[in-house]
Amino acid sequence: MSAQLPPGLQLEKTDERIMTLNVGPQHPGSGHMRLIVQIDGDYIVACDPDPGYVHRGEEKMAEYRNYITNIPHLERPVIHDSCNILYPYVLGVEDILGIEVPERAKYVRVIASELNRCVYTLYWLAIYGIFLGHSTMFMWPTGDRELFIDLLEKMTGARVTHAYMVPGGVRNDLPANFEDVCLRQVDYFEKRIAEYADVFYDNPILIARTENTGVLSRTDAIRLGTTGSVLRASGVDYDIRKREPYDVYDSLDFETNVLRAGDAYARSKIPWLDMMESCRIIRDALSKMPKSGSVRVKLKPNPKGGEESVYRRVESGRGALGCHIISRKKPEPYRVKLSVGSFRNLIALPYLLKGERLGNMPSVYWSLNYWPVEADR
Amino acid sequence: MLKDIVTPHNANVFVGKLGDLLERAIDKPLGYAINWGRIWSLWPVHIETACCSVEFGAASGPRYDVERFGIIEAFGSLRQCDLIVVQGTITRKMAPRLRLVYDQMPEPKYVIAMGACAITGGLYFDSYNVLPGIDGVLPVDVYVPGCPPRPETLIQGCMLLQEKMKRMKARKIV
Amino acid sequence: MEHSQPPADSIETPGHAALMVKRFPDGAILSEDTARPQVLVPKERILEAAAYARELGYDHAESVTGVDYPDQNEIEVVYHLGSYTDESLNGTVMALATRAPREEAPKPGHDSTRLPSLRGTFYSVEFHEREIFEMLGVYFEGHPDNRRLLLPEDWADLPPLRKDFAIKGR
Amino acid sequence: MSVIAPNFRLSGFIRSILDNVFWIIVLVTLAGIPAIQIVLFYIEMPVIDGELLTPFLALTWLADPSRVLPIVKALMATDLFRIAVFPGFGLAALLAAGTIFVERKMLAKLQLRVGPFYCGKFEGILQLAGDGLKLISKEIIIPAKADKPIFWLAPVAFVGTAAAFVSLIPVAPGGWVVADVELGILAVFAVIGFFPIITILSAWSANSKFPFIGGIRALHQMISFEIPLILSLLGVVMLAGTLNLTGIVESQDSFPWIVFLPVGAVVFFICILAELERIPFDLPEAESEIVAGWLTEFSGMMYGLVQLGTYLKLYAFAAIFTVMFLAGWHGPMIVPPFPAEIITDGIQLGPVTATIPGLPLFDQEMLNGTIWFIIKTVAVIFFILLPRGVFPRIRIDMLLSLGWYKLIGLSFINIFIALGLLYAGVLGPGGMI
Repeated sequence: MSAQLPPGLQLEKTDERIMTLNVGPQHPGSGHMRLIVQIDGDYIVACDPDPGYVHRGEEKMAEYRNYITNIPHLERPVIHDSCNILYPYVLGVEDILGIEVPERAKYVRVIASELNRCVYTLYWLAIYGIFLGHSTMFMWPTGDRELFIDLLEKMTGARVTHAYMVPGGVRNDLPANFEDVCLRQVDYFEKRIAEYADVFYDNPILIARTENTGVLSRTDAIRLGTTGSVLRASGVDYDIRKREPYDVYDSLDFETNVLRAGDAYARSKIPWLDMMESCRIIRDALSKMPKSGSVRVKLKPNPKGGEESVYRRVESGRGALGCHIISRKKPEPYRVKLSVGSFRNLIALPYLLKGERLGNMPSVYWSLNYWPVEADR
Repeated sequence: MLKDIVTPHNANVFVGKLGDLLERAIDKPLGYAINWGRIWSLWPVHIETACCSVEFGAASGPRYDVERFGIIEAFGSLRQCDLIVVQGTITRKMAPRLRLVYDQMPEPKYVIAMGACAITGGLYFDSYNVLPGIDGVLPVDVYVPGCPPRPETLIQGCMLLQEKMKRMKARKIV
Repeated sequence: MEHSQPPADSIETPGHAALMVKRFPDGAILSEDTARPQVLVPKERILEAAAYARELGYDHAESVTGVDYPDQNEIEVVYHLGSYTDESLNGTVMALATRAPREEAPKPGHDSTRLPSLRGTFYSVEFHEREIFEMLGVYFEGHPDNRRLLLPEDWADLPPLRKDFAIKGR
Repeated sequence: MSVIAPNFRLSGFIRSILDNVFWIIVLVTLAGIPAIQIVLFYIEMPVIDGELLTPFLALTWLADPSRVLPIVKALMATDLFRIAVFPGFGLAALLAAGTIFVERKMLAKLQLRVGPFYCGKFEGILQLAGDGLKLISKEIIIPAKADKPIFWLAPVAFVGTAAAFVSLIPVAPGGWVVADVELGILAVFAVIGFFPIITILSAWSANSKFPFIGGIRALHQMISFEIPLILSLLGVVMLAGTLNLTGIVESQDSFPWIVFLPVGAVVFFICILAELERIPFDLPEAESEIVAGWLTEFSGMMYGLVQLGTYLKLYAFAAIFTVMFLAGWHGPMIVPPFPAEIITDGIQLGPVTATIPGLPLFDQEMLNGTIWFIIKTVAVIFFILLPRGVFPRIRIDMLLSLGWYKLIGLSFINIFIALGLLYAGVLGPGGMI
């Protein structure tokens, strides 16, 4: 019977050695979720994640709105990665409506999504720093993040909630002399990102603290179906931008980063390396982009789809982001399901934390590249 | 005759009058000083409720830096905090926890509702799991609109709260 | 459908949807697209189908979608299976669907809306199936903890993703 | 800033102060003057310059400020002044307050921020006063089922112990120390030994999980780091040949011990960081793991007291480092000797004569020694603050292995160095230098 009870109402075990800690939802090391952690001394014997504090019913509400008005809604789970979370939805809707996107729009989309990936990753890195007690590493990425936010604000007009991707292209064209400003910012940022290594990634205490903690082996990473940086830190070279290139990623020049260690340090390093690749992609896309042309196909008002089921996926800041859209000849989708990287990586958390020290809990938890709002939807 | 005057009730009245006298003498300058201290030392609770926490994080970053106003980011325990910034949507699961956090904070405490979701429910006005605003849960001092509000807006909200605190009576000393 | 084409060598692979249906004749092909094969299998044979998909090279479940069809009085659960290890399945995601009977007055966990759990075959469906249990009321037999995941502890309404659960003002 | 509240004026503030002055005058006439008469009647007054201190004498201060000097000098010789003001609590609290401000500003500059800015007109200089005033007026919450007396006592005992620690430190030559204990170093160790007990008492009495874990961590950390802390000072004690802190400072008149015992100094510095729970050793207060550790349940001024105690402790440890390794108050003369005519006649610039009333209170050595001591201590405090911006937090197993394996070994090496120097006859009592 006790297995049927919700997590908050279960009776505590009477074993006196085991202490149950509620980490969250008000806890400096939890974010918008709760971890029910049982510790024996300094070791974690069991961990039960309890997400859902930001469950807002996006999927249900998407069934009541048409394909276009869903756009501002579906970006809300990850407002600081809004271009990437809209990307699979927009691709899927284009499949349903049968739209061909102009060439320039594809490049603009790629640039926006890579800029947004940097914005997301820098925020993630900032929180990772504060979780390890490194306040400088909170401030530096938060400050550098404003560079990319400025660029995106120029492009889209909004600071974080861009709603830039629309079926048929992007909402508006790039502003004048965007290329110069963007290149300048990217150049500056590449200089700056090297300094992160000095203060953070090469820091002996950080390395000693996160190496060999929360090790996820290659087989387990595959078995648990993890994705994104968690998967690539465990030695699986799987990046959807390479494996199933969408839009113009197959014509761009970039590498995927793979590390074999599978520990918290490798998991924290992959997004950092990815940011450098993002800079490369942005520069390459800016040079290959057609200098003029349309960026948006005009749609009928209130478009209707056929009777089909589409599953499209992209590589977001947190890994694969799949969108399953079922249409039933109506202006509203019959069902929209977002299969998000955070939710998929969450399954690894109880598995990784078992047997770890309590001090490793924040670093292992946040190294999973988990954004609670997205996982709850 | 004297017995009639010196009664416990009269003694109480006398002590009360003395207290009033002292309060009148001390309350104003001391109240000024204490209000001034409270204004410049707003320590927010570390509770995130939804996506506005991103902009709250940005507000304590180098560009906006709310520590200029004495607001420390990421403060540890809620027992030492004065300000609760409700950063966005309150779901039905979070609402009891939010009230619990508020109840555990020491007086005096202030509430800023940040973002459209915390004010009215915002985009999620028709969602099955979202409260239409936090007025039913917490007494809100300042509403900061936006979805999400820019950090400047949040800072302006904090300044409005400071203005409000200046006019508050500081006597609620526990 | 305008899918980007997978690499050339994987096109030679006979459609996985066809292979599936050949093995399970009571199943139905929903789509024969090479990148996105879609198969519907009855719930009695879903475990075998999952094991067969595993033989075909699919090693993890990316997504599990529950869809309510009140007009057909059924609830569909779609497993999107992908592969990390098999290079030839790079851009392929197979949708393996199955259907459970639907009840008008659901009592999640205590009615006939039940399906066998695929957690034994694909470990990664654990949290997805918990989510479907609370969102649609499908009880997964063999799942170690069919508990609530996202909804509040005191949720006593219909499972919210069912079509007869109406949101405010709609 | 004041846009919305126009009735909020400085004039109102001044009026309320005048209000208070009025009430004070009333109270003084009614209660103060009888009290003074009682004092004059029954209590023996001090004799200053052969004169009995009478109200008449006291009133002559108003006419001639220089007459006040002997009284102030007499006051400065008392124990009360030493405990409350100069080498004791006042100086330490002043330095601690400066430390908090500098820490926040420095950290902000390191992180490309501004830090406290608007509180106080200049660079947020009054930020600490604001925090303190707020903490004083805040509600104090005692958790249900807490052990109330111990829970109340812990912050007070913490500050008391830190103040006791401060009282052992010699600041300037000429006996400027509150308690000149013969076995000064042993007294320091005894006082340090109280901190883990207070920590675990407060953590246990709060009856809460996170403080409990924090308290246990603090206990582990402090006990495992006290051993290298004590051992690393043994070398200095051996070479100085005394346990008295003043004696140790005086033994360094030609060179500081850090020249010969750098290993001991490094070990001692790391142990200071751990004892003070500074980043990277702030495990007992690790925010992201255990909320605020053993401080979790403290609210209002209890938290303020603990913070005050922490920064007093910081000053005391930095001062001990200065005393043991950096030669305390020794340094080149930077204060010029006071000419007699300045003291007697004042400075004469044309028609204007300016007297400096403070000068006769101090002698030159004491002023010079104090300045050098404070400069060195502030430098050490700066190095204690610096790791906060650079390092992440360490883990408990790494911390314990660092304390038990590496630092104890290093401090034994330090002892061997000291012994070698001693037996070779280079240093120490009766040595060459």
